[in-house]
Amino acid sequence: MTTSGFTPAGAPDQAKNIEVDPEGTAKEASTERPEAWYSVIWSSKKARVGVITVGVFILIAIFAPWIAPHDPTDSSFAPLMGPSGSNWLGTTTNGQDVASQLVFGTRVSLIVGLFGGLIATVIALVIGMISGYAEGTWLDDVLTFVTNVALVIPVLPLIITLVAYSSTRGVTLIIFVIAITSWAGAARAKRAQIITLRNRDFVTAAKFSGEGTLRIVFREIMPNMTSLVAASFVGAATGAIGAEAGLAVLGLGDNNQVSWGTMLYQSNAQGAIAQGLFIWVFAPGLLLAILITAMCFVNFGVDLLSNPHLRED
Amino acid sequence: MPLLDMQHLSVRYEPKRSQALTAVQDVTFSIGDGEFVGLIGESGSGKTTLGMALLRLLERPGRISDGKILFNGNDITHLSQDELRPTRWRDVSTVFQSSMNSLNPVTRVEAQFRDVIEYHTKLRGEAVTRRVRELFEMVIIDPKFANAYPHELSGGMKQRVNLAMALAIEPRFVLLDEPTTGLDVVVQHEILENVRRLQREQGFAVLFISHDIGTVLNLSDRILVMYAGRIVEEQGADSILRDPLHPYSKGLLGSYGDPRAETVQITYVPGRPPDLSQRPVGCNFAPRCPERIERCVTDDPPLFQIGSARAACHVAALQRLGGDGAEEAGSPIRTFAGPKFVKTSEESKAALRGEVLLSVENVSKVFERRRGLKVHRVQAVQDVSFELRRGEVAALVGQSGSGKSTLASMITGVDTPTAGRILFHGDGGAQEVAAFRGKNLRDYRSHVQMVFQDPYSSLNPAKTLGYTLSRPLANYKGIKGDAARAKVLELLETVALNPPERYINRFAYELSGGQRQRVVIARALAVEPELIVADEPISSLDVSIRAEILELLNKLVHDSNVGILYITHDLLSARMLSDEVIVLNQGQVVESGPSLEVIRNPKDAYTRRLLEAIPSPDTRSARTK
Amino acid sequence: AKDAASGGGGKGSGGGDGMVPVLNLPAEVDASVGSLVNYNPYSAKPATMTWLYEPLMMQNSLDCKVAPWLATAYKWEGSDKLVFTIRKGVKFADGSELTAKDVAFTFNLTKKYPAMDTAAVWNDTFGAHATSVTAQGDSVVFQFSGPAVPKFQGIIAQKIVSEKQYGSVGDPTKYIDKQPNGTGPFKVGSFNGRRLELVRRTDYWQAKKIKVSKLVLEGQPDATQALLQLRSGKLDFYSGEIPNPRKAFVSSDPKLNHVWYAPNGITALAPNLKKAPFDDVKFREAMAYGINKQDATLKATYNMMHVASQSGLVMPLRESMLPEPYTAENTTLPFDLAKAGQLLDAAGYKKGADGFRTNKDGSPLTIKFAVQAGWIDYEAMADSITAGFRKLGLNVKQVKSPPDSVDLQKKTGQFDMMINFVGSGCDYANGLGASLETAQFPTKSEVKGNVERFSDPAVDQAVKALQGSTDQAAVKENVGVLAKTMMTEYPVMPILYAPARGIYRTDKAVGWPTEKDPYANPQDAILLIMTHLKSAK
Amino acid sequence: MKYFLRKIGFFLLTLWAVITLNFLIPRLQPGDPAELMVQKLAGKDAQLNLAQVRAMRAMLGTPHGSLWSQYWEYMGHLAHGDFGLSYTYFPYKVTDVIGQGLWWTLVLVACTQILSFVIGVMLGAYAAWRRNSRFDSIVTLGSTFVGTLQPFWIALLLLYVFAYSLGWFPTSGGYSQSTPGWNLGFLYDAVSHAALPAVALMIVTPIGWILGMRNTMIMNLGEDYIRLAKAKGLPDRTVALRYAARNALLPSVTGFALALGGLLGGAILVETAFDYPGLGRLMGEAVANKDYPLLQTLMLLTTTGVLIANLIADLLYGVLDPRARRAER
Ligand SMILES: Nc1ncnc2c1ncn2[C@@H]1O[C@H](COP(=O)(O)OP(=O)(O)OP(=O)(O)O)[C@@H](O)[C@H]1O
Ligand SMILES: Nc1ncnc2c1ncn2[C@@H]1O[C@H](COP(=O)(O)OP(=O)(O)OP(=O)(O)O)[C@@H](O)[C@H]1O
Ligand SMILES: [Mg+2]
Ligand SMILES: [Mg+2]
Ligand code: NI
Repeated sequence: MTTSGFTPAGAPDQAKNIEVDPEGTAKEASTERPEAWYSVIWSSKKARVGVITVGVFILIAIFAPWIAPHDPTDSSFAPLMGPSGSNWLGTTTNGQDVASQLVFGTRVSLIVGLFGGLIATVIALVIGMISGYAEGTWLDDVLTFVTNVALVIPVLPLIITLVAYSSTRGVTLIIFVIAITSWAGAARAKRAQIITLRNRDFVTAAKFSGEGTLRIVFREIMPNMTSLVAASFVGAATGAIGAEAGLAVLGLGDNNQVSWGTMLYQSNAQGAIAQGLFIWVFAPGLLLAILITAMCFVNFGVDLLSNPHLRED
Repeated sequence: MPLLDMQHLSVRYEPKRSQALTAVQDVTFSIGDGEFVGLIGESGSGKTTLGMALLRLLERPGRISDGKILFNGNDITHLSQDELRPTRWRDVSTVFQSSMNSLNPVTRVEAQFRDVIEYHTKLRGEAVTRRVRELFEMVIIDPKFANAYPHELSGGMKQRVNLAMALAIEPRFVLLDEPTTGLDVVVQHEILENVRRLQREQGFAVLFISHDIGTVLNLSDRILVMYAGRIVEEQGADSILRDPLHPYSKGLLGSYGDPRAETVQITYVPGRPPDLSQRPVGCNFAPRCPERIERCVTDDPPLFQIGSARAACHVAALQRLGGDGAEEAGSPIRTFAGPKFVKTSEESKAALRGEVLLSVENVSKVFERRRGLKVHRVQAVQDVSFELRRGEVAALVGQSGSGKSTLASMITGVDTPTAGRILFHGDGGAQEVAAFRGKNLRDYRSHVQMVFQDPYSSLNPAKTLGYTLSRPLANYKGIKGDAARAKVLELLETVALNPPERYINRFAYELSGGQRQRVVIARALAVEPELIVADEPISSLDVSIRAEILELLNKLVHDSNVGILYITHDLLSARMLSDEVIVLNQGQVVESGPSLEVIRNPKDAYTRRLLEAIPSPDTRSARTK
Repeated sequence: AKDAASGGGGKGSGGGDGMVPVLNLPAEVDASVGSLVNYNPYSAKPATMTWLYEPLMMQNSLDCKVAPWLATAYKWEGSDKLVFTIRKGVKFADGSELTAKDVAFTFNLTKKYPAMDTAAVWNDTFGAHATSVTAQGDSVVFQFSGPAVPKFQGIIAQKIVSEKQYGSVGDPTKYIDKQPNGTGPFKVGSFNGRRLELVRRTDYWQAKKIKVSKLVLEGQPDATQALLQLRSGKLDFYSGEIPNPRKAFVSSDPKLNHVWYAPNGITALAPNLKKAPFDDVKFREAMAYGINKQDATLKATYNMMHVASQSGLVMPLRESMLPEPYTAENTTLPFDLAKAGQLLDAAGYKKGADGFRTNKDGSPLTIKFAVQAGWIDYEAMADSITAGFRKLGLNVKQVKSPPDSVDLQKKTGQFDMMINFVGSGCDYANGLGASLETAQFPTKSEVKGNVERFSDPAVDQAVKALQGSTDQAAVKENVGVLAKTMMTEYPVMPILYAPARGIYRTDKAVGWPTEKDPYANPQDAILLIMTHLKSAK
Repeated sequence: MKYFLRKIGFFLLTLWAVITLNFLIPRLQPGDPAELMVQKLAGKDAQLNLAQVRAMRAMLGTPHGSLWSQYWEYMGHLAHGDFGLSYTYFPYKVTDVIGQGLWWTLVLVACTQILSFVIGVMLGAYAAWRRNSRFDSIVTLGSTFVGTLQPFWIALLLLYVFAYSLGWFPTSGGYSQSTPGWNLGFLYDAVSHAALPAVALMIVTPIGWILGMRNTMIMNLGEDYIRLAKAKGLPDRTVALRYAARNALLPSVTGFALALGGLLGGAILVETAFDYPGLGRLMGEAVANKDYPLLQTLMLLTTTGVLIANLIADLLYGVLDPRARRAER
């Protein structure tokens, strides 16, 4: 056992001194570092298209007053006009500018999507997480029971009741109603997810570190669910946008605001098809589909985070 | 003409979004009919990739970038899948690395035999059933399990079924990719015996992949050593044991010692393998090599033919073949000149005189499992008693399912015994662990900590090391802010993660397995516990890192006078670390006593079985002598 | 109503003696599923209410003429006794003859089963309850416990059933009538769960007047569907709402496609008089001038209707009822923002710094405008009114909620203002009167007419008198009181006349009512119309 | 045994909660069914006839007593299987009314659901197998876009194009000329009426199955047993169907059981748009008419449908997936 032959220039002659070079480790380790979430999402062509499309809609929503040629509720134009220089897409039966309505409609859809998705996700998160973490206890039983009930209750009559009860029917109400009627499915998914995470050693380890239950749930486990949470947010937002339109189509929307849903509703109620105002009827539905599709595309990207199998290569 | 001839094969992974890497580079070797060849190398060295290339099952982003594969003289490198299909399984069959999952979970086992047999042979109907029974008997499984679903089989049985499947249509060549990884030592041993026996009987050729040189040496005629995508040494099994050429092979060989020896020592290869996406200058292994000479840093060594062997090492070549600078290389050494871990029998004697820290008294645990309407009772632990002293390491040894983890969770207060009691002798006198609730339990855990088996899952992937380590400090000691940071740095230093500032903000995925396990240990140390329960802390690590961790634990016992309960199914590591061994079989203690004594003179048959199961190069030398 | 259809009745020359083989009408009820059919006119939703069972008489709500039907004449003897003469020779579908006894039986049945007493004969809803209904020879005599003139409309509309059929069925409202035995012009040909085919009865008592051999009632199309079906001739008549019918329907084939929207009542803006500032008549007067009725009419009805007179009576139909010095002309208030502004200034509602007017005491003044969401014409009116009021400096905010919720607000009185319907039938006590009478404040459980909660003893007096008087002069005098109140107190502000819609084709049948020949209200007198239809060929 | 009792106990508890909510929700809505019914008959531009309202109220017998006593009465009736009389179809029993609509919905919705499930699963599986191919992108992109269209909007479009403009299909109803029965004429009639609503339902539903199947299948394709199957030299068909698709199908099948339970609720808008005489339209009608007994019973039907489907999905999973030792929970 000799180390005599081992004398490279400047190298210490003690074998034990061959230590891991920390710099080196950091460098090589960086190759196994998970990709940043944004680059994962961006890597998907679909997600890219989705992000850009949604971005465009967001810009339109923000700059609606500058983009739209007119006030969407201004009914001073001649009704039933075809497309013209001043009314790019014609006017409604009430003499409102269709193009401006479409532009401003973006706002409602996006706001509903953002907040409806957010609230539903938060509810789902809290209930799903707590119930999943407490799996097998009475708390889980209670929360699962509530979730199950919420899952089977027919949404439409419930929404009608809720909406009918409030004297004001602003976007806030719509968001609220959508949120509280749509969290249950996501809560279930989160419960299932947390049950698998809960049995990971790092959770037990956190207990040994003296962490309390809530801290374990929200500080230890939740950060590991970001992709699921993100996916369920995008999903919930998508659902909320659709639901707003659906509500509006039933005549339960916020009629003080122009949204694509209320446009659909108004145009149908005013017999737009029969009067040949096709743009008025079909454009909002098409825009809705485009926006929701774009968001689904974003979700394709988000899916890649939690499910690397799906990554394109 | 060799059965398999691989010429200059290179495989590249070219993922769209990360750097391309060459996982297998310029690999040339051949295997003759009926030959048993072992392929070893540490994790990530490209063994599986090579196997997949050979099977032509590489999937995107992997592809064969160079070289060719000749099977029976036919070039199969670029055949299409359709052209390959008829010869698959007939020529080359396989058992996968993770073959726990390689059975279709939703169909019965027999059907999975049937489809391959019917596709490739003329057997039909009853004949197939008969053949399946025959195969089951061959691998020593009750043929009635042919009707079972995969999940109804134990891990060892699944693996044997896979083996049977691989042999179903009598292939000429079988690729075995770590067929026993993750299995219990005893089961592992049985399966490998099986493989060897069948190979002898049926004469098929085998390429056996493993990262465990012990098992490979045990079985193979010839060994291929792979490092960072290349073959670095090829030699007959007996000769490599006697005279390993490449320092890396020496390092792998050094990870075994004889547990019966008065003084055991094992070596380990420090550092991490290179980044495969970078083209290295000089020898790939040079940064980790204790024998390296100047030339290694500048020249990439080719695979030198040294006698009947081949090795990619300047030093070895110079030593054996002479040439310029031969004197710089010095004379050949058999062992790895790197860091080593030594255990003498002296140390243990002192440890066994410490004061009692934990006493386990007649503890039993029964689990009740509902399955449909029936309740199954599982006696996981039965009437177990032992004591653990300060400054002592007690090893709890037993095969899978013997109740080790159950005992650990009762000791740490996660579970409560159904009978008997566990007493902790802390500041407050002897206290019963099962009685701890809420705050008391938390308090107890500031004295008792746990090190988990899998360092990958016991660190939160979303948190930095600094956060992970500061939490117990904040919770138990109320240390926060700068003080906590200082303490965390100190802890990192204790577990030799130097310099600690570099590590404090890292995430677990930025560390190697060994480094991770150090962090896990550091976390356990944060609260300055009196007792550490380490549940198989090294079994998921590469052999070369194991010694590192053992050494760290050993240092701990000596420096901080803690008691460690070391749980393992591997008697060698028990011998390396522990002062006392408690052998557990089916929940019962079958034997216990000072480590060396138990290992030298095992009284119980079960202990002897465990001993036999230790895969070690030395058992081969014993056999071949 | 400016659109006097060129076709219709005027096209008499085209009408021959030929029969119309079939006419397609929409189903009368929205409920139809499978074989669940019920022809019982007293069920909640009978398959048809018009063609099988008939009423005693029919009153044209436009000119208030009463057409004799199963009864040939009626007579008030005082205000508490009503006598009908029942027509002879009327046969039920089963061939048996209608008698005064059947009529008395029908009404006495409603006594036993209040659930079918839709005319309120036996309770005090519109005037005093009856004490008896008896058949005396050809006559049926209603004896009331007090003045009951407003019950007349309900009584003549009650569908008459035969004692033979309904005498033995127990509670008639729970009786499923699958073999209708009425006196009507049609009998059931077939019903397949959706499509009801009615065939002409040759033994109908005025069979000569019925020129349609078959009626097909199928589906309840929405506006778009109805329009497309009308255009393609799959539907011959429709009285539902179709936006912009002149452009959407008539213009596609002006020869055959026609509309006539008759004034059916008044759509008015109703402020809550229990709340400031609406309790101030000056403020209300200003509101009346601040409504751009012309614009509202355009947006809400595409100018199908006329702007309404402030008098609360439909002009010019009821001009004769106006007291001196009012005329149809001068009761229709112009849209005059300047005047409205002056009125508000004078009354002390000054503009504040933000451009909005304040209360008299300077506190901010905001008005919540409750709007029935989904009633698109109401929404359009509300938009127009809101725009006008905001120009006046009134801070109006719309709160749109489902009609049910608005009804709830009517009951609770928790609203600032809303759009409401004011009746203007031939029964003034029940129409305009109900909107102004103190007794007609909505209650917690019932929506009644006086939504704005106007109260004036003089008006109550006049309404009471109207309930008790059958004498035209007395009626005119009392209606005058109501009209005058409307003109001076502005309890509600009429916007436009609500439409009774008639949208029809003249390719198969002609003879529909038009503005020139308003012999029937197109919305609820289709049975009467049927007797006027002739083949177009 | 305890386990089953527990499970059934939970089922019953949920059922009770749902029944109670079903009772409460409609009643919490403002508005009086009698007023509404009379108003509807007269149209909105007419004065509410008080006499008729009062008669109607007497007829429907609503509402009497406190909510609490109504609730007990309702529960009592339910216990006897008495669901009451529909307001809209008074005096027909709610059960009669539902019995009439049930078949239409079952046939229309169940057929389209099953069809779209089958199509969706097949397309999804094939797209996953031919991952990243043209076919894959067309199917995923196309179905995503189509699936996001509002059913109502699709209904409008279909009606306009195929019913009004081209006149190929009738605009509304479940049948028209013929009388229901087993004869060719009626079948033709019914099918031509069902075509457009079926398409409207079909267009949006497969997307969930396509994407779900595709994702699980892709995930499964990475599993070792698939690789082993390939190594075994089995034909692609066998690998794709017996190994990959068979495994990937499991979550979809249980999902499908759930979807079937919820199918009654799903068709309201489409059935209403086409005036199709199924339960969806009945539900819409019941909502619009505040037909509490009918609404309650329909909601009860849908919710118990979903609940039972849940239960079945649970059991089914155990049957289909040998691994699922469901009983252990
Ligand atoms: N699909 C892939 N894409 C990119 N890189 C890959 C892929 N599969 C493997 N690699 C890389 O190729 C190298 C060799 O991997 P391989 O699985 O062949 O190693 P191994 O020797 O079998 O290791 P182990 O003992 O852990 O099974 C590793 O660096 C790994 O990270
Ligand atoms: N929570 C549990 N419920 C039911 N049975 C259990 C439970 N935990 C363990 N067992 C059973 O108890 C026995 C002992 O298990 P234990 O995990 O203690 O074994 P082990 O020695 O740690 O095995 P390994 O080496 O595989 O980790 C096994 O048969 C196991 O199936
Ligand atoms: Mg491998
Ligand atoms: Mg264990
Ligand atoms: Ni061995």
